[in-house]
Amino acid sequence: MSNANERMIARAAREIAPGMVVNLGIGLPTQVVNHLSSDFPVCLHTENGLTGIGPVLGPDRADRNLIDAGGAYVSTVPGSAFMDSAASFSIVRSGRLDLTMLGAFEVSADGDLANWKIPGKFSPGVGGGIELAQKARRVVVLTTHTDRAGQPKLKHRCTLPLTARGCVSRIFTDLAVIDVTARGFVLVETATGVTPSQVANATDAPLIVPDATPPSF
Amino acid sequence: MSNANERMIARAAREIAPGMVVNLGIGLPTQVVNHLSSDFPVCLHTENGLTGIGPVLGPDRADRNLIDAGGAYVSTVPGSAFMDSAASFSIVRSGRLDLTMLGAFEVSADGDLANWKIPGKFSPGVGGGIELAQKARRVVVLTTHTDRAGQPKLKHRCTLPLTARGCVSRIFTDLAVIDVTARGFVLVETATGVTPSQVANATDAPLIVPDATPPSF
Amino acid sequence: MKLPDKRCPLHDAIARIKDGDTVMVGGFGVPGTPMTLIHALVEHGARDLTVIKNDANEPGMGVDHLLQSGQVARLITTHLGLNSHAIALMNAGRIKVEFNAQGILAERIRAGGAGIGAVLSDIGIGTELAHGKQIVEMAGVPYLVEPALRADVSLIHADCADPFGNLVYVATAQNFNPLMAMASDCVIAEAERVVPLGGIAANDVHSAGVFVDHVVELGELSEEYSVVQR
Amino acid sequence: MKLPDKRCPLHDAIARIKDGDTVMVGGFGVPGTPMTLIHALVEHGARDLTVIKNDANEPGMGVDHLLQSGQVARLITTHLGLNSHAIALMNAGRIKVEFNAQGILAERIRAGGAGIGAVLSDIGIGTELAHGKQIVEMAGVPYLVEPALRADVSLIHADCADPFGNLVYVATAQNFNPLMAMASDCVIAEAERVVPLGGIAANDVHSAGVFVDHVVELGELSEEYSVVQR
Repeated sequence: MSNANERMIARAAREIAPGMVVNLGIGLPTQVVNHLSSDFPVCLHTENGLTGIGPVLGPDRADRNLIDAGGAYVSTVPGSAFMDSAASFSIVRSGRLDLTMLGAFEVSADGDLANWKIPGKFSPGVGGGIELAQKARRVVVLTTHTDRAGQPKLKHRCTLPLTARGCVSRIFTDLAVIDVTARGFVLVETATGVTPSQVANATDAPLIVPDATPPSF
Repeated sequence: MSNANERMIARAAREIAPGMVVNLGIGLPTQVVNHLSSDFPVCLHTENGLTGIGPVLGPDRADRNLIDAGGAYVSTVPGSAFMDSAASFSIVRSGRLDLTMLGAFEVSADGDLANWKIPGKFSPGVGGGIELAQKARRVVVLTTHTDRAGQPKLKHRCTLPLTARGCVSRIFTDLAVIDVTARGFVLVETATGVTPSQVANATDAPLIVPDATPPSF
Repeated sequence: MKLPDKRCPLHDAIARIKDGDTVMVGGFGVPGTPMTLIHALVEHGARDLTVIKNDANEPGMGVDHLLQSGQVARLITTHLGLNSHAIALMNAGRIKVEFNAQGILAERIRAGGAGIGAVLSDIGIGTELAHGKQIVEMAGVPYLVEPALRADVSLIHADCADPFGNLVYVATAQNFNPLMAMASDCVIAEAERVVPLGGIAANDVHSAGVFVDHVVELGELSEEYSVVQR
Repeated sequence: MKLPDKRCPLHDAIARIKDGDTVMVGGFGVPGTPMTLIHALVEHGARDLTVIKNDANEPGMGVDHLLQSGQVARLITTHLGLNSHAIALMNAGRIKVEFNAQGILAERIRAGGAGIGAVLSDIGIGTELAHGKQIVEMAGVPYLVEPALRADVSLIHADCADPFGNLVYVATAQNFNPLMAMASDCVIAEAERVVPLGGIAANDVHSAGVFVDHVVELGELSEEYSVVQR
């Protein structure tokens, strides 16, 4: 992984406050777990029916019956609980999930999220993504700032089918930390060595830049 | 208990076929259990969250956490399962309850049942009775043929608030076994020493009496 | 990562309850009724409460203490048959009582805990229990809309808890507790035993601690749990 | 009283499935997928099936065998991302696929098992997942009607069963199994171990045997459960 992505993930890990219940989406968000210390009080949730996710295990130590929603062989911690899929999504929908970190194809300046379907190219089904995006108390996105073709992923409006409307509060990218506000995208922090104008140029929507130089990560 | 009631209960017990899941309502129906042999294959259900009810225990052997819906200190059998109230009523509503035996204030010739409220006199709430009456695959009633004032409980129409409409298939009384059919009440059996005309006289609706003398119990 | 510790002194937990709150109380008869939390709520004195409980226990026992103290304005329940005192209060107009079919009360609470708006049910159609309820047709068949119930606080009785709030119930003391333990903004669980994290196997948890806010370890058990001669 | 014995040979149980049936299949990924029952259903050959399963496993594994054999006309699911073969069949129009939000699929199946007509949910409102769904307003707020799902047959994988059909699952092999084990007219459970009546403590039962029709004891476990290097 690039250094920039690694710093993005480390910065996102600081978003997790003590005592939170957190669901880390498949892909980049899953790696946030590597930046949490062993005595940090947090409950990680995976929607296939586990609260209290422990470290990923290699094939020699893996339990064939114990995976996360992405298929990784995870483990438990003292106090873990298994449950069925209805109870697991009850956590999400009833407001007990404090934070979810998700990947994105596109995020709009209104906080709309598109991350599950590219018509004609990629439509494997929505899985648990809609409920995480719509119902977690706080939704943040981890994504590269632009796609592989260099096109911005932060847009005035999403063009792809939405996962949920107005759900995203904050976006962590390889270039910046950006808040979604009533006034649109607001630059909060920049990656080391990245200027606000570089961030603005890579964003397909107005970017509000504070007067003071934003902190870097 | 009178001999007639005891015979009614013994007769009702023969309604239970091997392999059934059965809920015995509070009052007379509960006593049906005394007529089931220890090797009879049946699953007794109580709506407060137990499948596989075992014998009632005296205070010396009772478990303070183990009661049936009527508050009796019951026990378990090998293979019993405890569950929450939502799962317990899922059994009832989803068609897994083969038979329920209920008490009655009134039963109509259409099979309507009134057994939970006497306006102005008795209105403690419906409890689990509506779901048992409406959703058990077969609903039978155990009741004295007439009330304490000698008034018939089997009527052309119920006058009390209904528990459920058209739910009752068969009625066991101290005088007779009566089926509820599309043609109305049909006499099936009489209690020993009771004549069909005595049953008809104690019934406030037409009673169809077969040509042949009905069996007695 | 380690799981947060939610152990809490009894009166600190109960102090979360405010006048006017809606309070769910576990139990079906005696088993599963949180006797100690109820007594603490009587001492605390919050008034104008809406209480959601399957039944009203018996006179001088469990939730009846809250009714006698005049703290309850409204009771959402299924059956008061064992509590003549509750029926008298209802008949005198001193508490408003809303009766639900028992399994439907369970489903409405579960829906609240599951983040579902309502369930559609045919239970009670054609009886007075359907009066005033919204009706929805689905493929030409009518159903009653049974809205989800949530509360400000749930009072739960468990046999065993760990510090994160994972709960295990025994026998028919389960009843409404697992449902109510998901359906409130603040879930307070009293437990007969509190074991260390890991003391409850992950496969054996009845209520996941993620739904529970405060764990209160009981000392001596209330004598209201005693087996009675009937 | 004693509880009935529901143990049954594998092929006798599977013989209950008919052409055109709707079949629920437990599992989320490999854990909890009833590999042996699926293979027996492939051998049995019932066609024109509607299959309800969270995912389509991976090519050459689990429910993919049923897709490859051409027995499935319709698939109600949440995510096919790990099975390119299933996506190809969908894109070629050879199976009809209905996608549900994962937790809503769970709720719809649970509603079927609970004898509830539907749940009202706001999940997916404002997205294409809401297209074509009935909308109901409750106190001015719109909800989608998510109808209950029931099936003719459920295929369940449990760690442990007793002869009455009480089931225990382990770890994340629980997932959809307890829900599907309530939601069909005929529930067939395969179990890695079958213990005598009383071998599962009444407090530890995950799925009550009252919902289960046939218990199949597994011999050697399918190698499809093996841990794979990713």
